[in-house]
Amino acid sequence: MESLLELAWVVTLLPLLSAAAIAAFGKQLPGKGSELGIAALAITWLLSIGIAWQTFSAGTPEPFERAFEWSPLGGGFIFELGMLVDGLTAMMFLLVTTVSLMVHIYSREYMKGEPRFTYFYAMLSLFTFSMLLLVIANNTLLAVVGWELVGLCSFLLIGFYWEDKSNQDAANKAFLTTKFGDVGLIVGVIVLSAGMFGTGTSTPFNIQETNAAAMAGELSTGTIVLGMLLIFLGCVSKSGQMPLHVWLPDAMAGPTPVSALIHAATMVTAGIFLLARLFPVLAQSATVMAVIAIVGVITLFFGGLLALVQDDLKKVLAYSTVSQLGYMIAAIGVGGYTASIFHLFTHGFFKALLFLGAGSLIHAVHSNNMSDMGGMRKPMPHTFWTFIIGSLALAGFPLTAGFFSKDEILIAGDLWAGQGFMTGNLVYWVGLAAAFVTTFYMARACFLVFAGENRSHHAPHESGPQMVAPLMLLAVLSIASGYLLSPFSSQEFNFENWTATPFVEDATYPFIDAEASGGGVLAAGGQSIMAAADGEFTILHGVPTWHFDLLAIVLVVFAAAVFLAYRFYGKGLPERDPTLNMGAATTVLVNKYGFDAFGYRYIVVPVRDTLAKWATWSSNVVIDGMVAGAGRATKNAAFATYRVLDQRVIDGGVNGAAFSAAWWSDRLKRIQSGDVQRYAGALVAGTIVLVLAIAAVR
Amino acid sequence: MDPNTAGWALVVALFLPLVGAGALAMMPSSMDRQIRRAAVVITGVAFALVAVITASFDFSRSGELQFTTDASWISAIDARFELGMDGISLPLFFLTYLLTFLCAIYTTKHLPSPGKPKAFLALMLLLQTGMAGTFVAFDLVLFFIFWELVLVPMFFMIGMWGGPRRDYASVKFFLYTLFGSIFMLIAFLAIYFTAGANTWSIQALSEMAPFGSTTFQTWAFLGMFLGFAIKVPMWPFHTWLPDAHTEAPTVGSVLLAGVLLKMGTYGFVRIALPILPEGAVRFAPLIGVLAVIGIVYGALCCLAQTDVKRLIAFSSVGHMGFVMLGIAAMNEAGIQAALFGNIAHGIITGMLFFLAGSLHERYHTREIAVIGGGMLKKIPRYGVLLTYVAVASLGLPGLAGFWGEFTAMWAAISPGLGLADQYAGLYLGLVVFAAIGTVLTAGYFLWLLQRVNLGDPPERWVNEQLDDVMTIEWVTWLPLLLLILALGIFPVLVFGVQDAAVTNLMGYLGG
Amino acid sequence: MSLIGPLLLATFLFCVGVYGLIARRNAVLVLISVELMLVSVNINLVAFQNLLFPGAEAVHGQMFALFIIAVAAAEAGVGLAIIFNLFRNRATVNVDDVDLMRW
Amino acid sequence: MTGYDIVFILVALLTAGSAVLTVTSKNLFHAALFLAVTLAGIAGVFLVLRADFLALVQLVVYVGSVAVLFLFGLMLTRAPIGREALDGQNRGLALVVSGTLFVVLSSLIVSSFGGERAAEVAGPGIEVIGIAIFADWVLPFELLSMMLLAALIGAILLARREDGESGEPDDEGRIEFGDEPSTEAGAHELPRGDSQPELTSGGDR
Repeated sequence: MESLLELAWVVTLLPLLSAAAIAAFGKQLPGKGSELGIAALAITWLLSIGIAWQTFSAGTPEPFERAFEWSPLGGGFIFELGMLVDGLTAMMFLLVTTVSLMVHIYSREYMKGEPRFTYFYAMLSLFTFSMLLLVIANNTLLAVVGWELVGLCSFLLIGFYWEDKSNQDAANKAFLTTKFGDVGLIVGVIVLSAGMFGTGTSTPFNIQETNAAAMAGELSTGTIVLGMLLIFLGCVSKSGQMPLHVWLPDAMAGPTPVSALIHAATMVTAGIFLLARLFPVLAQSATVMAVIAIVGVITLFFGGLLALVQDDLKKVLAYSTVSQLGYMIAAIGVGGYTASIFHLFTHGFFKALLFLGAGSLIHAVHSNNMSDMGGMRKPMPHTFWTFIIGSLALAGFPLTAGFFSKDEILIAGDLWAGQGFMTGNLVYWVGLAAAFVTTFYMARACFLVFAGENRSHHAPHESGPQMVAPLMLLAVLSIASGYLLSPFSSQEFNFENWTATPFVEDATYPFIDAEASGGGVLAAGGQSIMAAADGEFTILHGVPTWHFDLLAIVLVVFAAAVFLAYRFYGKGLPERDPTLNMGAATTVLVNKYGFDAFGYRYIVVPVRDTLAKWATWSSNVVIDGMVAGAGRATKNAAFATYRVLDQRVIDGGVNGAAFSAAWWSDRLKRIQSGDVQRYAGALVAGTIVLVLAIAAVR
Repeated sequence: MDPNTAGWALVVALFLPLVGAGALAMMPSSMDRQIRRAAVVITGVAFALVAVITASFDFSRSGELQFTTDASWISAIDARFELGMDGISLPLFFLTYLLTFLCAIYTTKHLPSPGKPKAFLALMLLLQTGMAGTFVAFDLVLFFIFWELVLVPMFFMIGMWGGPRRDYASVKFFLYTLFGSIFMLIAFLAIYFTAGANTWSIQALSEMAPFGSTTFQTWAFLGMFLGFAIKVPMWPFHTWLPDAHTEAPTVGSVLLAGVLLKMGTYGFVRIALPILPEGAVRFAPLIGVLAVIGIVYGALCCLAQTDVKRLIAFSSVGHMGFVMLGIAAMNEAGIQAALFGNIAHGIITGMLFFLAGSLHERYHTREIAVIGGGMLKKIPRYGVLLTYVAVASLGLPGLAGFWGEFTAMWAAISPGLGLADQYAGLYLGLVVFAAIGTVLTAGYFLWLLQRVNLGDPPERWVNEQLDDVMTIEWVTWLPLLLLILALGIFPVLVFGVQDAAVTNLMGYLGG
Repeated sequence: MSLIGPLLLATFLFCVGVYGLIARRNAVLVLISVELMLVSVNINLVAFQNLLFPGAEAVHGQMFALFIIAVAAAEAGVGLAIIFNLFRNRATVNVDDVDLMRW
Repeated sequence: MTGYDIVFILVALLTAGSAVLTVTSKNLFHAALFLAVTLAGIAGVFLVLRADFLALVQLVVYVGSVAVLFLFGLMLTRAPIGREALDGQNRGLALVVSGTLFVVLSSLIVSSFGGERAAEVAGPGIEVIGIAIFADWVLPFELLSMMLLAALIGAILLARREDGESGEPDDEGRIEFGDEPSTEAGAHELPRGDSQPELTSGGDR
């Protein structure tokens, strides 16, 4: 079935064609263009499933690369247009097309009646194309093209309601913040490619060649550290890592389906994808990995805390996205290649589910705020159960997809710690702490939205089938996707084998000292630690086994968090559900109240009210203030540059030359007095001087 | 048409506008319409001829001169009438004829006060010959004549059809660029006498290079540097540009940005580098630093502008900074990037000036604050076009602006001709700052779009009747809009044509 | 006799002419000063004729002096004619009133 | 010191003195008369230097005609009398320049020709001069006569009254002197319509 991989370019190209077609004659069609987009996406989805199946069933698939020269760049170097299809690509294909298709279907109802409905669909398709281009690219330059295009689509979609200034600002902020990171990405790509010049290749941007060169030690340490750190800067901004995450919550100004597609499942994961693509390169440097891990850890914890104090449901989800992306980044930084992209995969489904669920709620009550919701369980049953499944997966409840993927990350951290790296411990313990936070805020959100009384001014009703069906499918995937890499999955055909490219498999950590670490081998994700045959430190893989100690901790954390949330936010329940309330009130409240109060006063209040507020403040005031301040300072500098330096100094110099010429000529012209006798005097005087000069010379 | 023997085609194409200008001057002023149509016909025929030349250009030998003419001209000073065209000249030559043709079409409907289409169009045709000749002249004297020929029509275009401060702007433009070209001429003379081969031929001198002492090379390069850098314009020689652009009529701005500025970079690539390689290498770091200052500085100045047209003018400073950064890299990729950036900037900024001109005609102001937003509501098609071109200008991949910028930065990371050993750190810093410049560029364009395009239109415009894009504007702009997309997707259209010629050129530099 | 006498006299007359040329306002007097300068040159020419070709056949010096006298006469005529013309048009012969050629 | 020297010194003193009076006299008429005396003195110098023919010519041409010409010129232009009117503001400049010139030139002459002596023999006779004029110098001589003719015609043409001219000085003057040349920027302003560019200036006309 080689033929299906050959068709991978169709997956990428079809959304572009549909975008063009929608833009051209979408308005004349009965569905205003939406049917075109859905049809194209359905085809690409089916193709993606085929490609995914083909690569999955191949065990560890050989990368399939096809490229041809697109343009010379001078100096004998070539820009290739090419595709690289392996397990990682196929996985991203599956994720992107699935979520995109769901969003396309969902938006038919959600966006109904919008004046720019057709434009919206064209942009959705264009975005899908850009994201798939980034995924399929066989060279970093092409990836940069896709990367920038998704940024543009994101900008256009965040600013979809451009009549409001706040939305324009949000769009600009998103574009500029990510563009700032792109400086890093572009310079990083340039640095890496410059490092490739030494290998004599004519395609210095080629990803496979770069990986191979890095593993063969042909790239200098300086190139790797500088290049990867700069590329990581791009990932920090695109994937919403601290401190460049500030754009992501604001990006919620866009329509909710856009948030689901772009700011939860696909675009924000581009950074993780790119790091995974270049994993063999970054694995060469302990520095790079440590930086990545630390940024990830900071983000996953503090990002999560921020979600505690939000009232806007979408912002809760946005901050949780920041936090979950932090998990993925941190996992990369501790060698958890598989863990990271596995979490990317599962998170894509359940976060898209949560956003679409939130969209359904918002559609019903016409407000983003949880304080305007409440009691939604009954009028919106489907939304309710799908949202709960999504929340459970996000919180890492056992046997959901989030449980398997997040545990992989924690275990990867543990293993890394076993090699003597502090960052491993950090990821493990902070990751656990953040799991508590995650569970708490999701439980809070669920209680506030679904429990209690209806506080909205509308009579909520369940959304139509076009919105509910995607929710259901995504709910199923939010559980099922986890079993691709679980103790239940096949030893031969599992997520790890699927996405581990040969390069990743062969990648080594040159900075680990074989003697000191006792000859252990690091697993990329699974916890099977096997002795290396030849003492090389190879990234291996395998299916995880049960870790009952970790399971126990996770369960306790989960229960504690939910319970706490319930204590504080389930208060409206007695009138609506007396039995449950009674039991809780009698058994739990009476016996454990002192502990609760203590926990509330000394744990929850400081964490929720002080620490989180401080974090919010630091994000909103300090970091955002720095961003805004940088903007203001830039603006002031700009005005100063223009008014003083340009207009006065430089242009003043130019004009000054002209003016001084005029000034001098005004003085000098007075010699030309028209008085002939003075001329005569000057003539004779000049003669005297000449005579004297000649006499002096002789 | 055989590119080896059909030198006459180039000569005809070159002087057809000149003859046309004479013919227009003969027509009575009262035949307003006929004059405008005649100009369209003349430029159209010239463009068609250039299209035929392009089609019959032998792309497999794009490194060699084709359509050559080499006739005795002023034998007393050894100046020869030497014309030719290679892969470097062709895109610029083509662009000149395309833009002039479009400008002629545009002028059939739009002509600023005080009218007088006969004088305006005759000057435009004269300008065309000057611009096109610069790109195909291969004799230094001939080159210089075409170079100076350009000044006069542009001076009158700005001085007669310009805005309120036209006198100041036109005189400044004329004197400033003339000032530079004097030094250039001195450098030419120094080269002629130092080479001692009794030839002004660019090809011959390039093949002889390097000659003369290092001191000579440095001084001669300094002279050329002044001439070309003012034309580009590089920071800090840029101040004539915003004034000239702001005051010039739309067509003048388009040609100024689209072609005139390119003469400077073309001069660097065609003359300064191959003839004075040692001087070029000595100056390269300076050029790079000035270029990057120009990028950041231009962007900062753009942020401070309140006038749309002036903003676009300052954006040229930044974009030409990328072009010069490519030249400063002194390697093939850098030259490629510079020449690509040239073309891309010509099309995109030319288009932006068309848009700014139309904006002024609709709103009768170019002040951003007075326009006040809401253009997407008031004139949606126009708003979309502005967004499209602005996004192209800020260097989005997939559109023309990206390739020049990215390739320039990419080339600058590993400068050629031994510069990498000495200045690796400096060039890395240049790349970083250039990349930061792209963010600032994005910043001012987005801010412009936000203030002009988005939101609701202010009250004063709500009941105003404003036309959306008109037919004549579609006709004029569509080729440019398509070219922006085509060059973005198929950079090979320019890179491929230039490749062999640039390799050839680098051969002279010893790189 | 000593040659230095005529030469010094010629120099003196020339300088007096220069003085008059610069100092006098009246155009006729300026013209007179010019005449003084011209004749002073003649003294020089005759003196050097005497020095170089004493009693000889060659008469270059005197010939030149003769020519200068003729030219001076012509110059005086034309100059006075111009001054008349000026007087008719401007009612003045003061040279410092005639400064149209100034800036 | 020979007799020639004594005669020369006397003549020279006379000449120099009257020359000084020529350029300093307050009276125009006196100035012209002193000029005549100066010219006659120079004729004397010529005699001392044995240039007899030249001395005669000097007397006839200069004293006889040129000086008289100047007298007529002075009378016809009705020049005022008095130092303030005759001397311009450049007197100081004139004094400095001419004085310096004299010092420089005379020192150079003394250092160069201090010891030279003029021949005390008879100069070329009139027949030698006549032969020289009409043999060796005939072409320049004819040219000189042409020039004199041209000067004659030119002088008449310049000085004669044109048709319609009164012959009296035009007191208001034909040329407005004292005015600056008109160079105001406004003169170069182009005629312009309203400042708004026209949208469709061609098609609708």
